[in-house]
Amino acid sequence: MKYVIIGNSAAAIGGVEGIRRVDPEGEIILISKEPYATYSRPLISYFLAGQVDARHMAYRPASFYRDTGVTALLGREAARVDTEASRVILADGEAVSYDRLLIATGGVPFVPPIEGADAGGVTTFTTWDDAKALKRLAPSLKKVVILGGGLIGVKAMEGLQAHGIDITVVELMDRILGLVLDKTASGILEKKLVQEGVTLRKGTTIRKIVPGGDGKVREVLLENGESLEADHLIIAIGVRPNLRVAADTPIACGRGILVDDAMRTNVPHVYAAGDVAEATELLSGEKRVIPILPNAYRQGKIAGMAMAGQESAYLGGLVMNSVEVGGIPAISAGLMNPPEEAGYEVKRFLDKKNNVYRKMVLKDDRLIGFILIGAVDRAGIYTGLIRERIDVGPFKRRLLESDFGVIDFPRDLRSYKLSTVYM
Amino acid sequence: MRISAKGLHYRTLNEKIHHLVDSGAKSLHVTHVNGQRYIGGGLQGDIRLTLEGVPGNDLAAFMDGPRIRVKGNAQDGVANTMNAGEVIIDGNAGDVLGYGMRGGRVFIRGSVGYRVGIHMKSFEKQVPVMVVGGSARDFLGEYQAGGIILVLGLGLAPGEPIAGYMVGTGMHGGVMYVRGKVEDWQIGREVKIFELDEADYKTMRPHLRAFARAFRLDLDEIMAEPFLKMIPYSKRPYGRIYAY
Amino acid sequence: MKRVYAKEEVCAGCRLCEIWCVVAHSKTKDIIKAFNEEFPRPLPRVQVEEFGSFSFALQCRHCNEPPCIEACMTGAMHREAPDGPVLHDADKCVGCWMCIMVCPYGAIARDETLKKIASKCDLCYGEEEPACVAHCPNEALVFEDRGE
Amino acid sequence: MRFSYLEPEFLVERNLERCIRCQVCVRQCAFEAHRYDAASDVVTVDSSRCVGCLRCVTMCPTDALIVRQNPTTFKENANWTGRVIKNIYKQAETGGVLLTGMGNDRPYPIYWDHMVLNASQVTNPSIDPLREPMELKTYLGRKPERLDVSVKDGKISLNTKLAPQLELRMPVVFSALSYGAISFNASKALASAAYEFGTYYNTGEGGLHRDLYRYGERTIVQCASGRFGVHKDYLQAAAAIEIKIGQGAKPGIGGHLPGEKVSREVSRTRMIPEGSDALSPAPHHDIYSIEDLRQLIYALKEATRYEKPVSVKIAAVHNSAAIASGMVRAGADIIALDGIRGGTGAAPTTIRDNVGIPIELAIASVDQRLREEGIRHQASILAAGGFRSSSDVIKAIALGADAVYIGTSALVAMGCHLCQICYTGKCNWGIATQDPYLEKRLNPEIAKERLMNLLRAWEHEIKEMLGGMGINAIESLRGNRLHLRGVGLTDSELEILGILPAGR
Amino acid sequence: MINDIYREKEISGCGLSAYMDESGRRTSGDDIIQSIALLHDRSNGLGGGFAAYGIYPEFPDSYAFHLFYDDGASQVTCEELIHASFHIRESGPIATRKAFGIGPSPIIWRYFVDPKEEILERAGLSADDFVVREVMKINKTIEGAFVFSSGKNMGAFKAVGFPEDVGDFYRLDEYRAYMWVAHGRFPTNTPGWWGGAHPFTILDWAIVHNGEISSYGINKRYVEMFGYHCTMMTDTEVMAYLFDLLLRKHGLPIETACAILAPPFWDLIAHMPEEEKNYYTTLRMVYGSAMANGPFAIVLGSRDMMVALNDRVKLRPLVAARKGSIVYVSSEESGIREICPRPDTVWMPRTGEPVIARLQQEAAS
Repeated sequence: MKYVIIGNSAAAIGGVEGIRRVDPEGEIILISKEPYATYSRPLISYFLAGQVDARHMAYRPASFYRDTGVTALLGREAARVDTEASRVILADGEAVSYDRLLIATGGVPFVPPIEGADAGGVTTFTTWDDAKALKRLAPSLKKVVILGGGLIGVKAMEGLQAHGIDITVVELMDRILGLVLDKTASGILEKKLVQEGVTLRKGTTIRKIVPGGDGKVREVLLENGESLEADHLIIAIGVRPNLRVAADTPIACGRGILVDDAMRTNVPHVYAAGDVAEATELLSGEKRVIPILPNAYRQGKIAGMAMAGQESAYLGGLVMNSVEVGGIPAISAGLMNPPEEAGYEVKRFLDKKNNVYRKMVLKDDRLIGFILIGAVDRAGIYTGLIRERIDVGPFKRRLLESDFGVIDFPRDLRSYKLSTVYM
Repeated sequence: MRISAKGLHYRTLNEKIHHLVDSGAKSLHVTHVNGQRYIGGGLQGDIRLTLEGVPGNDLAAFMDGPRIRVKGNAQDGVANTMNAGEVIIDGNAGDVLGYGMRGGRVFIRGSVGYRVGIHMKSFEKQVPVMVVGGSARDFLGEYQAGGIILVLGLGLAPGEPIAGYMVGTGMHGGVMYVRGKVEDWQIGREVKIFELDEADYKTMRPHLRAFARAFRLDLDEIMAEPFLKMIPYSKRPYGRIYAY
Repeated sequence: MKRVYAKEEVCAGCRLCEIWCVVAHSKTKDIIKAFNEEFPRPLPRVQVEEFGSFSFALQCRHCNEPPCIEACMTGAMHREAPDGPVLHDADKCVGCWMCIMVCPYGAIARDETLKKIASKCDLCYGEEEPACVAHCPNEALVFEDRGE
Repeated sequence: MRFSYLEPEFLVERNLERCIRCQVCVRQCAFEAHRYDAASDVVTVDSSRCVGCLRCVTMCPTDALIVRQNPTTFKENANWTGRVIKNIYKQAETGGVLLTGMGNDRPYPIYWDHMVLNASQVTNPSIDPLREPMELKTYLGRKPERLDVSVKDGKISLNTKLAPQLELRMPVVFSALSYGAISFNASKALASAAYEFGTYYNTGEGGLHRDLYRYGERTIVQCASGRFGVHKDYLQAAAAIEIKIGQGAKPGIGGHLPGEKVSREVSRTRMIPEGSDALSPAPHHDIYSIEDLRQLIYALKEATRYEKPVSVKIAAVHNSAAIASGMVRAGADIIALDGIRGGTGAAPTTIRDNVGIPIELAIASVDQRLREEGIRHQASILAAGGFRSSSDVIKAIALGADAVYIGTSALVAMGCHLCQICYTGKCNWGIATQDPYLEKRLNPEIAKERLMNLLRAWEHEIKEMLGGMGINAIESLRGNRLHLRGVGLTDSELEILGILPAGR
Repeated sequence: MINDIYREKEISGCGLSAYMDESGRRTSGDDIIQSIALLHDRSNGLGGGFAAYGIYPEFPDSYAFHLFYDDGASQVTCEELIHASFHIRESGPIATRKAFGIGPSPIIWRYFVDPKEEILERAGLSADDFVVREVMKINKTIEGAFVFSSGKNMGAFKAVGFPEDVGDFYRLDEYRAYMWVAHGRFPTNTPGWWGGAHPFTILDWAIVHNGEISSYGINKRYVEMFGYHCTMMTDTEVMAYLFDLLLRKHGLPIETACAILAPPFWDLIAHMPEEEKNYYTTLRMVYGSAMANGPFAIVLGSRDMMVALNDRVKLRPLVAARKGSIVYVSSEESGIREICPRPDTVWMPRTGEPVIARLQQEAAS
């Protein structure tokens, strides 16, 4: 059996590890546009900040490809897939045939059509190369504007803060991290950011980028009429599935490549996983792209195992994020901003003084979302409750307690948890 | 089915009853009963026994379900530790009636002896009920821990007390209703006499109705006389006598 | 693989498991020195959960499909062998708390005493029996292979 | 509370150099003798709360604690001892009856310690039990005086049908410890140990918890005056039924399980409402005379259709011999005698310490009387009340008991430290408590193993001693008083015990 | 002789049954045997006995001594003593027949005797007191001889065995009495002694007893102050002496004697009218040592009266009935119904409330 994997991040590595769990022999060829051995994409902000050196960027040990028997084609871009002939055509024209193919091409940053966006000093922040470039520039930068107060923007901001740069974050929503937190939670973090000297511009976006004489950005104009001086602009609005290799193929796509619960596309022997894939979302049961690392890895692993002949069902992805802003940890998952309509039960605990906030969203005595700010220590228990759709009715009054734990589960569930192993 | 107990030792009689019940008998009429002990002892199931004569001690001991009608008087120890079922006695009954009884009911048309309802107890849905038509002697409801004891004082001789001395001594659960007069000095220190409220009448009524039906009495006439109620002060009568 | 299982019905809530865990992960491995002389001292990697009369000691279950490994962005969470314990490489950890976010047992703690890293049970890797099990006075923790 | 004149009974000493402030002691003391002061990060001790159970000492991981008797003494007085004075203070402060737990702790003579065993030398061989058979199997129950055997066509057939019997692997049975007085885990440990070992345990007057029905064939259920949990299924489940008349620790008085120990499970097992006092009256109110005992014995036999032996347990008192004789004639298949050193979960101290007679004398006189009356075979004697070792057991057998009940020894095997505060319900060892927080401390599996180890050890010792006497079956020692001699006993004690003085 | 404290009191339970025809009409022993036979389970075969009144009309004024002898030698010694103090009107063995369950019997002899006048005068005793003294002397000093009945026109019959078999053994069907008292014993100790069976008799008193007197120790020491010797160590014996003391020596009415033996509680006394209160208070103060504490039901027979009494808290069963001139008492109602299926009334006596049957004067004379 010959496996081909396009991509080299969490989903791809999950794929390798999934295949190897079932099939220790089959040939695996991994194709990656980037020239690096697999590295941790989320670490780029830590790299930028200087907290992590190049050596520690590795997602897997240096011996990984050797240990797993992977032929890694690094720095070589896959151009398209020929599903008819079961082969991948590389940008350099070479064709790599496959028995099973995993598309794990991840996402590409989305750059909106803003006037002047082609100016110098306007970059995105999703790859190690992005981080390397920015890190080189950092000593010379004074004022940086980040467009987007979401996860990528916040990460970029953190990376840059270490360099003592004036940062302004421009966010269209009324709060930062709007998609993963609620107003109260964001408020706690924003307050901290402001204390640390970050400038926030919310409820607006960039109308125009004004380059200076050197062709590099000098100023950005906001929709609200304000003008911000900037010697660098990072566009961090989000990523979109990188569907390039699927273009002009029969592989069905929505926002991403559509896959079933074994990560199969509609084309036989072709699988997709990670940020490129549009798979089942746990709570709604609908297909969605959820570009987060844990999902990517798991999808990759499921795909890998399925490719090698052992199918295990994907229970669905769950939106969840862990982020730290100004030293305040924040973890959220599921549906944290339920619609106003009836049927949702929301429980909150707020300790402003200590920057502690807990919010639980329930529906029909099932936990469907939560936010933890400050004290995040046992967040996974809540994630587990959501994931396993456990009836929290018997103990929901304990959910917000600081010492909430497995002990609060009903006895049967508790003993089940203690006497068995997860998955 | 009719069987005669004449001249039978209790072991023979009871083995006969067991045998008949084991082979499916649901209703037995035993004549010439006189003094045979343990009739209905440990018997389980939906069985009816009619006894003519005076059954011996420990009638219906440990019984769990059957219904017994005694056409005559009964001796001591009726319904000892009985769990469920019914004993209806047309005449009088002796001492230690319903000792440790946990469920079912016992109706006595006439009077009863000493220590009746001793250590009667209730548990979950099991609430034993005892209705005495006539009077009861000393130590009625001693250690009573649950259940309902009703004493009606029907047909007492003039001046004959409805209950003796030390009524409810050691009582720590359940309730006693007495249709007549009981003085404070007659009762144990753990109980207190109260007036009845609506709930009490509601509690008593179905049992009295069944009692009246069993003996063809007029319920209204029974209900017409005033009752008084005795209940314990606390579930812990001896909670404070120790030096910890 | 051999794992630690807790029997809550006989957990006395004494927390000796936590205490001996600290000792096992201390520098000196001497209980009195570990507590009275080592600062900062390691966090216990087993935690007694207690509510009312209930209690049990909880630590990493060393899942077959560990969500923490899946979620770990640095590769700090790892297994050396398919049936080995889930281990944590403090050197690689950056304290992103993704593992905390996904551990359904809440068995990973933030250790910020020296460097911001996750802290979890390593089954006293290399020892015959984890310290918590060895010192549980009531056998409320057992170390056994239940074929899972 | 008013100022108390009572000095602490114990002093708790903490070695601060060894204390690591782990607070295990704080968490383990139900009496709150240890407290953690977070502000100054020290653990403090209030010795006046210490009951001397040694839980903290045992659990302290650094051996930082010592508990000692308070060495403070009152002015020396042979009459007004500290114990006496303290009891008066206690009563003057509360107006209450002094309560205690476990068996008599007064220095009455222990006759076991004044009897010595025989061993073979020269004239007959001793036996090595490791290599040769050594039989301890014992049957308890009524035996006929003779057997009816007929021979037909050369084939011998047995016509006598034996009354139901209990088969013991060795002559030691766990005595009555009620669920309620002891925890469920303790009950379960006793039940499972008896079951696995091949002996019996006794439910006491605690009913039979539904989870313990599976040990029924190794269970002796009690029918006592409170009739707690007594119903058809309970009687049916057991191997034998014991009517409890009295108990060595408190002859002549009833029992009283305080409401706070009547937990939900206890309530369901005893079939009484949760939280209500469980009063066991002093007498059975259907037994005021010996023929009434017969009436109850036969009521139970009738209810179980003569399939189970019925034991009757009494406290050993002055006229035990006469009473036992009557009990046998009333139909008891087993006579259980509980001596003055018998234990309890709660008893008024004055009763425990002053009522009853030592079990040694009771065994001797009862066995002798039943033999004189020719009815010894009609019932087995099960002796109880402070058996501490295999040698106590074997001496009891030699005096005339068929088997012994052990209660305190079993509790000690499980971890009891004899602090005698069982009645508080706060047993730090998880034995005499219904507090779910404390109960868990007794792991029934460990406790079962410890109980079985004790039985195995005693079994082996008994075999060694039997072998030494040149006896390879326990029945050859039963009532064989020639293998006993007295040391330091008066003539009348020797006479009652029916043994010769050592040297003769 | 060993001090009494080293001797153990005999403990026993039992069943009892008795009836008296107040009209004086006499009936055979068949009924009483049948009644006590029904209460078989209340005894254990180690003792049964009867007392019958009106059985010796041919010697109505002589004391009828019933004796057990272990052997001929004891009989010779004893008869010497009897001869010395009494005129023997007639003597001979008591007729018996082989009966099921009755083992080897002692020699059983009957004497109709009258005390010698001169000896009575010398002793300064009434005939009854003299008889009591002589009976005690025989029982205490003559090894192997035991007087188990010493009243006039009445007799006790007892043995080791179940009572119905004892009745058969003594051929009680051949006697006719206006009062029959029967007892089946459940002793807790050694069998083998016929004298240990009930009833216990002294003079005309015959007493059967069910229960155990916890106050025995003090009751015994109390009657001993008045010259009684408790040789049998039984509750029954001491009860008999108490009655003899209270009724005969102190001349108290039977109701008072009963109130002394089973007095009301102080609580109840406190709620009595003044005069009654004073009466009972005084009784308790004076006769405290005669109070019988503990469970008992007794039947006391005498020439003209049958009394049944329960203890003060009703710890032993007792049922009474009347049919015409016959008063019945028994441990169980079935014991009465067995011989009187339809009594006029059946009742359960209250604690301390005696059931009294009295021989009508004309019948007595």
